[in-house]
Amino acid sequence: MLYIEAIRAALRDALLEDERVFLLGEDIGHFGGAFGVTKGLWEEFGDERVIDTPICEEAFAGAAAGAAWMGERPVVELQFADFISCAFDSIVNVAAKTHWRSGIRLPFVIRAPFGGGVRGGPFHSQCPEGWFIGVAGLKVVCPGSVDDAYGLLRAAIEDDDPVLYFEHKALYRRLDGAAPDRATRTALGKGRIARAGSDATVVTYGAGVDLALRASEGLDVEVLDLRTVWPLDRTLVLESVERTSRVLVLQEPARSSGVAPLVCSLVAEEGFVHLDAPPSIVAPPDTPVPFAPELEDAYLPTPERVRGALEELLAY
Amino acid sequence: MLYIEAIRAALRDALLEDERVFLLGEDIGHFGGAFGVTKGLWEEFGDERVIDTPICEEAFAGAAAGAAWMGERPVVELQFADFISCAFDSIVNVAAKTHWRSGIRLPFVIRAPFGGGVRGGPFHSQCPEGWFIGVAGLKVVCPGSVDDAYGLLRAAIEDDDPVLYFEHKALYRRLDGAAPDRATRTALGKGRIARAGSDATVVTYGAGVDLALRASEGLDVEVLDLRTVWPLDRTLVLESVERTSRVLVLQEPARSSGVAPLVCSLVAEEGFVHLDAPPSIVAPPDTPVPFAPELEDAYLPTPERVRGALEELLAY
Amino acid sequence: MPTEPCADAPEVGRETRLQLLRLMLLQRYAEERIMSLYRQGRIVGSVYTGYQQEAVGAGAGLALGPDDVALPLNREQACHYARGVPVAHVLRNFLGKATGPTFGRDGNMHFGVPEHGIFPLVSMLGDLCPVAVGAALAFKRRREPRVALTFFGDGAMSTGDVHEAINLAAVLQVPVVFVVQSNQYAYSTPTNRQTVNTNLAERLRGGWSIACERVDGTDALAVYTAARAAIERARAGGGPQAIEAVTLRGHGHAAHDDARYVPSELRERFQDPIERLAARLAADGLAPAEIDAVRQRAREEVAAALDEAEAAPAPDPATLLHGVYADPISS
Amino acid sequence: MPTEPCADAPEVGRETRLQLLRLMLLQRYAEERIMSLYRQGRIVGSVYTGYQQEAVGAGAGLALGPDDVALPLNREQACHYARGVPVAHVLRNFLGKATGPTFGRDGNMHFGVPEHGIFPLVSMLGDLCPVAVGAALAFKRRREPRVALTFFGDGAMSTGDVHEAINLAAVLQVPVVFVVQSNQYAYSTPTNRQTVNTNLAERLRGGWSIACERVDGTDALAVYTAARAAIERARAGGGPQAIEAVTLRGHGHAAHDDARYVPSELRERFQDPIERLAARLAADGLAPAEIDAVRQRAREEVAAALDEAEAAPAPDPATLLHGVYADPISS
Ligand SMILES: Cc1ncc(C[n+]2csc(CCOP(=O)(O)OP(=O)(O)O)c2C)c(N)n1
Ligand SMILES: Cc1ncc(C[n+]2csc(CCOP(=O)(O)OP(=O)(O)O)c2C)c(N)n1
Ligand SMILES: [Mg+2]
Ligand SMILES: [Mg+2]
Repeated sequence: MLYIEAIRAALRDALLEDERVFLLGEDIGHFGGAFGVTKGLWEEFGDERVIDTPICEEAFAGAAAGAAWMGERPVVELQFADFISCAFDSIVNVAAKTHWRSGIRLPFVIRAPFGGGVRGGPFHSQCPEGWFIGVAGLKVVCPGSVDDAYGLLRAAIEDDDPVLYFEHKALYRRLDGAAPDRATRTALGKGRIARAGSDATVVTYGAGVDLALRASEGLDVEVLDLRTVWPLDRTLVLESVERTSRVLVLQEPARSSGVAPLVCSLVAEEGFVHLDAPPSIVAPPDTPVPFAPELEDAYLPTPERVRGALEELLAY
Repeated sequence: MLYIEAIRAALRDALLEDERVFLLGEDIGHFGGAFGVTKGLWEEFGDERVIDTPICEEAFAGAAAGAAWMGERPVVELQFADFISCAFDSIVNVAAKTHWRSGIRLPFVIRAPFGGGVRGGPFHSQCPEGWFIGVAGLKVVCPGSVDDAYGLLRAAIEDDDPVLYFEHKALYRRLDGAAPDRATRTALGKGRIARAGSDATVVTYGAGVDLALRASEGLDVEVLDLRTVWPLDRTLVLESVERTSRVLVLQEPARSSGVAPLVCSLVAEEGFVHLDAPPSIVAPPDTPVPFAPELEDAYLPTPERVRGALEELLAY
Repeated sequence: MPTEPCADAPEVGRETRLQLLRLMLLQRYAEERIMSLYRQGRIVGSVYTGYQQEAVGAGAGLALGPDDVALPLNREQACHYARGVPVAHVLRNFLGKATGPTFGRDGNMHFGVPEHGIFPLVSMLGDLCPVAVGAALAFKRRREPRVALTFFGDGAMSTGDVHEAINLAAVLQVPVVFVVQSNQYAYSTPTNRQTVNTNLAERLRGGWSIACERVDGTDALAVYTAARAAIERARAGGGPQAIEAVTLRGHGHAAHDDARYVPSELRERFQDPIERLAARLAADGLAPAEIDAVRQRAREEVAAALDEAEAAPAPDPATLLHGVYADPISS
Repeated sequence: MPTEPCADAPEVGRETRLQLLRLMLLQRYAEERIMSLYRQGRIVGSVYTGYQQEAVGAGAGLALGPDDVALPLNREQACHYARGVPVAHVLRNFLGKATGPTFGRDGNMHFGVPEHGIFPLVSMLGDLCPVAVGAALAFKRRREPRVALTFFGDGAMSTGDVHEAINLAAVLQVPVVFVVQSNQYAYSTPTNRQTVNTNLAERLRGGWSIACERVDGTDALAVYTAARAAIERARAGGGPQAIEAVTLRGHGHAAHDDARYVPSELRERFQDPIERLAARLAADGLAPAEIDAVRQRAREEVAAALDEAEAAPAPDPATLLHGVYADPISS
């Protein structure tokens, strides 16, 4: 099953199993969504479970919160994660803060197709997860495998907090795997060891997982898939670094944004005594995402770049 | 001259010296702004230099970009920095990316009164600067002194890039000093050594500067005032840490947001060999800003907390 | 000018009239106490009142059914009372108490009361409108005969959120009611600097194709009647509805604002909603003593509530991290 | 149904008519080449066309004066040509060339041409409207007789940005013109699922109090005439103006979308703007050969431009960090 199919399966199973689940977004009904993620669901579940909206990200994110307040479990689709900037206010002020200041639960999910490598240019390639790192009250997940595409989405829908679910566009049809079982749930807040190793730790998520595994082939390097990038699975990271004494953070957001600064600062603050080398970061330079293949290929992390940085780290 | 008066003086001098400068915002005209920053300017400069707007942060931020495109140098006031979430999309997508993708300069400034300690609660106390750290194309400044309140604002207005100017509400009437000279400019991108010292480096900005100076009295500790929090003055930080071998980052945004993660990651990555102790962070816990004095006082950094962390760091 | 009684509204019974009077009085008296506590420094931060706009929150709030939900703002304290929120609970929030609706985490009217179907005010103007639409969408999907009602000001109408929310509601035809607090000002900005056509009901009909009645917001009976009609139209499947309640903000924007910019001619055009309803009740034949008794009981209710609220415990800083998440992640 | 010529517009001279034809043809032929390059994989990412909407960008663009500014979107390639942008420059952007308007950093019509007074498209729908208002504010402040013109779609009208921008423009009375591309769809969503009243001109007048003429967007002369009138009203101090140009999006939303959801009855209601103007010119007495010559020259212009664009250098990755800031900070 493809990554994109696992997302669709998770939506379908959630719709089947829980009346409170419904989908909200632009062109997700008869059209099946810009990337076809919701294909067939409108036909199967009808107008009241798969709801096309006007173009108003802020309003439908807020409406999802309102429906969640009333006990529903809406799942919003953004056409591209880039447009999360349009719903930013509602996410950080309504979704994030409501439980803390009222005890009202807002169980809803925003699905956002993110990431580059699809020649989308600066407005259709962004990795906006960094904006939400540190926003108390939100949970932010980024599946990096077919299993997690399913398991994280099911868990996010069942979770009682608002969850941002960033699905990587370039993985939709690149990752293939066994169809996840209907009972598969990936616990929020828990990363996993994608491959055990002892000489260094690569902390990554999303498209970085596959990339890190490929780039570190033949090395005795541990690859951590964070799965939930906020709140961080601190224990997983710190325990691994304690064992390996070397850490590399690999991310697709530009160097000074995203998840790497927080992970690095955590390791530096709390894992300092274990470190035998400075933490290393592989990430694009601090620019928007460029369009032309020559530029985007230079911008994005590649297996070679990750390998190079790893070898340097191991040689330190 | 008070910090708030220095801001007003900078606006006034810029209005006097440069026809292209005008102010845009809610209630900034006859009313003089929610905090009185623009008091008297409408009377002096009239309707076309001090323009009251409807309540539409996204639109007037975008309009400032449009006027800047046409060669003007608008200065926008947000009533509270918290409402920057409403203009987020225009800031990160229009203001930040336009020069890189077109060569068009957008010289405008957004002034945003930020910070806590005024019993404003979760929606009138936030420090949103962290959301813009790493956003290529933006510059983000936070004056921590009367001189910089003036000098950074003048420099921001004269700069050819969009600049977010976060002015701390709690400093408006707390900081007092000599009236800055009309020629005062604080270079963007350059921090300063607020007090030289050799045993440790405190990296901070905004309200943290005064706090750090007070908290470290009697210690031989260097206090850096970043002034511009993005892009970071890497050289200043790294050179200081090289000398002191110990670093503490003090910020008002919650621990996992703001500027501290980036500063820490920079020091860890590039200053690792110089460090004799793990970098330390003093910042509020990861929650929204609480209202009740009992809670806000527990939330915000205090001289005692900074002192305690510094002593621990020095004793490491 | 002598007080003009509320226009008669024969379908509104005496019980309801008295109830409206009581709700407005609770807001009035509670706000009086709040202002004086603020001046004494016993309430910190800032304070917003709904002085002379009490009829709007009271009328709209009372028109709701028990299973309906409300998303009121700062000016509509009486809406909370209409929903059954105890005065002490409101005051505990102003006082930042641990047992208040935000546990001391937020102040003012910035709170929700889940058990009374009230969502917490979010300061960013406009943000509640989409939430109301979403609640109404839930009702529609589940075929529940319930309505969500929210408020926004003449100023907030300029925000993108209000536009997006109303349009979304209109397209989805959900049972939501928007009550526009058309109180002549947004902070210091008069409505004619906020929008070209200050008749907001006309704008709502023409721009968003939703029904919108324009009512005298100082007339509690008129507000109640219009709100009730709008709510019942929404409940009956008529889709989103609006009411523009025309008032004047009686105080400044917040406690620090003396509202010098409000011309006295304008002030003269608006009467006090409480006195207007009292006058109506008097014209109805209610004895002055009975009206005084209502006032007295409200005053006592507020006084007792204040005692209760002040006695409540302050929040414990150790609890700061509690409830950031409903499902906390252990790590 | 035979092609119905554009309605006659006696005030539009032959030169202008021919120019409109040329502009539409440049867009049509350039987009044909773009689509085929895309299918061959020589243009990457995705591709949006303005097929059968060419009259709107051409008419509005040509109605602008040389010092006016424009903020066009994807469907208005002809607006760029009206402003004098060379076809090769447009194609260099689609091809991601170093010497294109975004230096290879963005694709499609997502570019500005500062020297022609064109601001770069920002994908977030609605984002350009406030920018246009701000440019117009600059003109008003400086008392320059200039106008800013931008476009938005029936879909984008649901966004908060469009609402906020138009209201701001109306309050400030700045010389901005909004051209609504009312092309029946936003991606797969028909206008009646976007808004209750699909007559957007009515909405704009009723909701935002701005003048808005509704014109046949397949009639280049009608668009040109209406745009010109709106622009001159704005220039003369009449404040913001709008035009709703009614068309049908001729292709799918983007190259990957076959637009199967567009019913054929709807397709039949819209004619090709180029053929309509050609028919008008024929009815005016222009010889078929002369019209063919215009077509031929446009085809050649596009072909030559494509050769030129393809020969342009690819961007050098070493330049990626250049120009992030206009005033870079050295550190
Ligand atoms: C998005 C946003 N911008 C600015 C503010 C600051 N602010 C708070 S209330 C207010 C005026 C609101 O006016 P209106 O909507 O008419 O309500 P009223 O205060 O008159 O009841 C302003 C500008 C805010 N809360 N949110
Ligand atoms: C804020 C935002 N949301 C979603 C999108 C994705 N998107 C791009 S074009 C489009 C449809 C736009 O419809 P309309 O405004 O009618 O313009 P048209 O494509 O018909 O010319 C959508 C949904 C976007 N670009 N921006
Ligand atoms: Mg108002
Ligand atoms: Mg359209």
